[in-house]
Amino acid sequence: MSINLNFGSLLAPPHAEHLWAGVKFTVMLTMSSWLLAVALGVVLATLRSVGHKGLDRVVGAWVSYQQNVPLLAHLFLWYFGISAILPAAAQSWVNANNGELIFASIAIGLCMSAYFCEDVRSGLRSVSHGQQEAARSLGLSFVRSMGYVILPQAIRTAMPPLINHTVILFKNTSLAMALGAAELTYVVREIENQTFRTFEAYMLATAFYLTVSLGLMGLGALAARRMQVPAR
Amino acid sequence: MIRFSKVNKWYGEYHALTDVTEEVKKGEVVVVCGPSGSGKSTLIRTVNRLEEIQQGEITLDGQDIHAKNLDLNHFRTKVGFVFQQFNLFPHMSAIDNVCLAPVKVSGKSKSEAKERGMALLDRVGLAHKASSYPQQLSGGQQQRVAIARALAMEPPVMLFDEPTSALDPEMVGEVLNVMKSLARDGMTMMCVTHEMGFAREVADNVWFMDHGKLVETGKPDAFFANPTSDRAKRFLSDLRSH
Amino acid sequence: MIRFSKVNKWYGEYHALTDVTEEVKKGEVVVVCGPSGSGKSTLIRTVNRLEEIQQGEITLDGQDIHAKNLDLNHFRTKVGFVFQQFNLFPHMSAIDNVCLAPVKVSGKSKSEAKERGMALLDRVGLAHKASSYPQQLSGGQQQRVAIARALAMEPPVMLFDEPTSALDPEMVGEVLNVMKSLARDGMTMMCVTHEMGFAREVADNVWFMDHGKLVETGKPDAFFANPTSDRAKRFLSDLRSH
Amino acid sequence: DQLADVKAKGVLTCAVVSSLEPFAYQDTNTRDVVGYDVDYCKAVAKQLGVKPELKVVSLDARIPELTQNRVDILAAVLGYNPARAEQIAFSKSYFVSNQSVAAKKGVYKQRDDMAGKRIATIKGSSNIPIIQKVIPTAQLVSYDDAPSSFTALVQGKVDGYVLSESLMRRFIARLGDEGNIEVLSPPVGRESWGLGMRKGEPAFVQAVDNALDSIEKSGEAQQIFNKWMGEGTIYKMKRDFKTEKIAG
Amino acid sequence: MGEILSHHLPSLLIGQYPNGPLGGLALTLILSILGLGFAFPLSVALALCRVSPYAILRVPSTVIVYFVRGVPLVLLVFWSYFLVPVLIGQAVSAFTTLLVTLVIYQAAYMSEIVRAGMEALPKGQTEAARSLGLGYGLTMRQVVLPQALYNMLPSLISQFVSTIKETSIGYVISVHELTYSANQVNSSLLTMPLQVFAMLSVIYFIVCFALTQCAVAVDRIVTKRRAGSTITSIESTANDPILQSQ
Ligand SMILES: Nc1ncnc2c1ncn2[C@@H]1O[C@H](COP(=O)(O)OP(=O)(O)OP(=O)(O)O)[C@@H](O)[C@H]1O
Ligand SMILES: Nc1ncnc2c1ncn2[C@@H]1O[C@H](COP(=O)(O)OP(=O)(O)OP(=O)(O)O)[C@@H](O)[C@H]1O
Ligand SMILES: [Mg+2]
Ligand SMILES: [Mg+2]
Repeated sequence: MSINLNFGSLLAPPHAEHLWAGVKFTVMLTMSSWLLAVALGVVLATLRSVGHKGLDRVVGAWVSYQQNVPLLAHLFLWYFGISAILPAAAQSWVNANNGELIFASIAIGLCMSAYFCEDVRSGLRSVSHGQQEAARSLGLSFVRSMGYVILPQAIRTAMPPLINHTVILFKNTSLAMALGAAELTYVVREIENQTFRTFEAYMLATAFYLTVSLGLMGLGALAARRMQVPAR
Repeated sequence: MIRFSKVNKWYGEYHALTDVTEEVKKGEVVVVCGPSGSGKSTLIRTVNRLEEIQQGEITLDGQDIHAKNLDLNHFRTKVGFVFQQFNLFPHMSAIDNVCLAPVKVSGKSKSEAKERGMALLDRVGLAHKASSYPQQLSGGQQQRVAIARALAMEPPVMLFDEPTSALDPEMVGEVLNVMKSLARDGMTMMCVTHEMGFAREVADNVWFMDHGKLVETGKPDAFFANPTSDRAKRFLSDLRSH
Repeated sequence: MIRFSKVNKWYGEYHALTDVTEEVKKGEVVVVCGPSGSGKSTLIRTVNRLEEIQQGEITLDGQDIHAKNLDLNHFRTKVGFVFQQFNLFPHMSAIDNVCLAPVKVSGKSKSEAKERGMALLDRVGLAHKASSYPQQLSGGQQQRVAIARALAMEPPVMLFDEPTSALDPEMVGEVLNVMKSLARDGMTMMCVTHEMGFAREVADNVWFMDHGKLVETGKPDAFFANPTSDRAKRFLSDLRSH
Repeated sequence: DQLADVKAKGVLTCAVVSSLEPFAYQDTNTRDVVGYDVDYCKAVAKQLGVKPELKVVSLDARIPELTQNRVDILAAVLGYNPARAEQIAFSKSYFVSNQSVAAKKGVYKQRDDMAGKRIATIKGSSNIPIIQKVIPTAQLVSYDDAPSSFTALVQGKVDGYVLSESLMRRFIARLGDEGNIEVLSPPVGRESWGLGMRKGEPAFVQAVDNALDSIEKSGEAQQIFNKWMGEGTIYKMKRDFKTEKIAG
Repeated sequence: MGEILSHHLPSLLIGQYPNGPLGGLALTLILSILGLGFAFPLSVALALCRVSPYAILRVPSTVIVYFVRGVPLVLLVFWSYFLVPVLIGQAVSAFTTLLVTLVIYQAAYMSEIVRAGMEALPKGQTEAARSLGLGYGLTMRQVVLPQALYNMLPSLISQFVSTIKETSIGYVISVHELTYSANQVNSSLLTMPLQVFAMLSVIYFIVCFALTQCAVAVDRIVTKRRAGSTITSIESTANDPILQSQ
């Protein structure tokens, strides 16, 4: 089978517009679910570090539920399942306002929040107990020692996994395709179905995902380097 | 100044301190020694309440350290603590380590804290390293910064938990010298250390602990020449044997 | 037996060894000392080529150690190396640690290697711990197993890089005793150590290093009584001062 | 020559799409795949004198499955359109279906009221180009399978859903009254379904066409239709087509 | 809910078997086990290439790992769906396609785990082995790999959980695994998506959670065994976030 590459038709209307719309959707979905995941993740990590046994259990159960079920199942459950038990008014509002984006953001955001929560938590744990003791010995209160001593160090440690999970979140937005969400993978598959230009279509998508993923990894490494404390 | 009365502490089942009763007078330097696991660290950590006690009482200038209603953060500014592992804040430069508490706890102005911090760094011989980060300093230098940091709140009492054990032999001297100068200036100090030379030179009293008990106390000359307890005899001979 | 001629080594820009020229004779015990960072470890690590050199030559029995065509693995069986951090293989029992190289490198039979390994463990006083894993041994015991492991290939030369620095003071003696007995049996040894008692007792020569240079060499008695260089004087007084 | 290969193997591998009652679906009780497409596959295999073998594929993987030699023939709700005809060869029609839009009852009067609305389709289905032509302003939302699309319609996630009328009626019947869904007229298109085969195998296509003719002639075609969509079923449909060459 | 359960549970657990191909949870598990089984040796090889001193091994393996880490699994599935038949000149089933993809995907991620395990070993381990005269290969085989793999056991179990979750992607190419089966059940019920997908989540949860607990237990054992040994530089790894793919 010889491969005759021809990107021309894909990069001209109407496909070009579809691709662009898909890219925009993917970016939007990534950002909305990321914001949800990070915000919730930090809240959950804080709840877990308070040291209340019951609270810790509840958050722990939530985290392990999110982590032990595939994202695709979360997506189906939210889009077809949970949406069905919403009040009728809410349902029609969501349906009228890009429901695919909303439900996909929720499902992805909630699922990834579990990972972000654990990242922040392990960042906190990586700061040696001696740091907390030293800070408290100087008379700093718990809150102050967290703010000035523990968190600044924890974030440095948590940076690489947070970046890594951001990349995974970005890649996982492609699963929203199963909900009819018109993100990039969905669009590429449609175009592929219409034009049968399989290789070209997938190459474009792959290039996009690779560029963004590697870009995020690079930015993350850069940020980690800038945050790094000068060493010998 | 610091008075222990019938202090008992348990870690779960384990009886870590048993009926410790003794006193550190103002301006006195006490060296605490004893075999590993004997409770030395536990004892001095109770003094700034890094460890809670279950029975007995510890007072500092008559104030009950383990009182429920103690303003802990304020109290701790009165006790400087120096750790074996230095525990400098790695994301802050030396001077920032020193200034953190004066600025954030006592509410001093940055410039005032800095001026005083530089004086302290100078005192420990590290004014030229003020803007270095902990990782850029040798162990001995880190420990000296840690001492300056503890001094920044002008505590009347300083506690040292094996301040030289994590150091290369080369660097032990520089840290001990700073401690000696503190002692000479009349600072009240409790030091857990194996450095017997230091104890001989500056300690007013040596406390020997074993199995959570304060087995023997005495002037350094008497203690090193003629320990009364068998356990102390064995301990000293082990230390000397090589 | 080991001859350094004009050895130079750089880490990037940093000149770690400068023109080191000296010799270790057969059966001689050399103690290398000097301040931290002076290049002691670097020097002895070049002898079994854990570090490469950029200039000069090191020979063992006339053989160029840094020759391009050297059979490195075979050569290394002729030099035993003992690390500060012991570096036992934690997933193997003591006897397996000792037998690994004889079986896998020299191709000895398991039973033969084991018999000889037990003899070596016996020599370091640990025959009864043969089937223990490193985690189950104290630091001193681990270091003695490490010595037995290095001896298993029957190397004519042994190198020690601060073998007692990572040990609790109580365990230093047992390791030094093993080293002393090796020295007495005529082993050629290079030891980086701060244990001056050991140096006095068994060293034939002391080498003093500073800033990557071999500053001074001499018989231990002469060196300790009358160091010629200023740097060595200061170093010795630092070591003694506490 | 594929015909010879199939005969030599003694097996005809048919791709079917198993999420579409009554064409091919898994019987809940026996957990066998059964249906109209399945019966056609079996009938053609019998005519060719070989054993039928089913392979369940997804809608948008049908054509690649065929072109990459994973199956011999598609009996997979495959509507004819010119783009597809460039990829693969079609047999004579074995089913002709109206493609219709369904929507919530009482909201829209007729098909063209759907202009500008969100209409569900199935990924890779032949409805997509048709609806794009008939209602160009419609916004299409594609799901992976027919039930997902229908669920989306029932849940109001889309305003309409375009599908073969027979399939649509089945969904509506299954749901009963509570679903509140109706089929809008007129249909958006009428589509002939053929069995799909690889290009460049004229002998094989001819043999399959002959087989379909025999099935038609013997009345077996009518039987199969009645069994799955006739009076006795929830669809109550009449067979208003004959097996014939699909007009390009 | 109870009724759906009793009626459709067999479909979810074993698919059409014995009347048709095996599917459902059984197929999910088979895919995961095979996936991990093939991915494991491949990942060790990749990791060895990644730390190899030879650029000719290091560069391609690094490219593979970064490629896999940068592209969504779905897209990789599509790629192998079309590329594998072209490359081997033979039709392959959707099952094989998915398996191949999972193996590549998991091998890339697991190689990072193995590499992290090797790099976390104190340098002294290699130096000690080399000082004894063990060559590169012997050092890897006798000293580095046994420790790295043992220390990373918890992460490797967690990776198995990831694999199970990743098989759900089979849905998009009609591999009859658990998610696909659930959609089949949903098709035939049509009106109970909440119940069906909740049940799907529960089944995944039970299986994955059990394994996660297993990883935690193994982690505890490993950490305990490691305590006091020379290897203290790595923290508990069962939940090491860098190393997990999903
Ligand atoms: N958090 C804890 N929980 C349980 N037991 C503890 C805890 N901290 C210390 N211990 C135990 O209490 C005893 C005394 O410990 P401590 O650290 O005070 O000894 P030490 O005299 O300082 O010894 P070293 O010279 O090794 O520092 C030891 O047996 C130790 O195992
Ligand atoms: N891998 C390396 N890269 C760069 N510089 C190095 C490296 N290893 C050692 N050095 C530098 O070389 C110098 C000599 O180091 P070396 O470890 O030989 O000193 P040492 O005398 O053994 O000191 P110590 O008593 O602290 O062990 C030091 O300044 C050290 O920072
Ligand atoms: Mg202690
Ligand atoms: Mg050294």
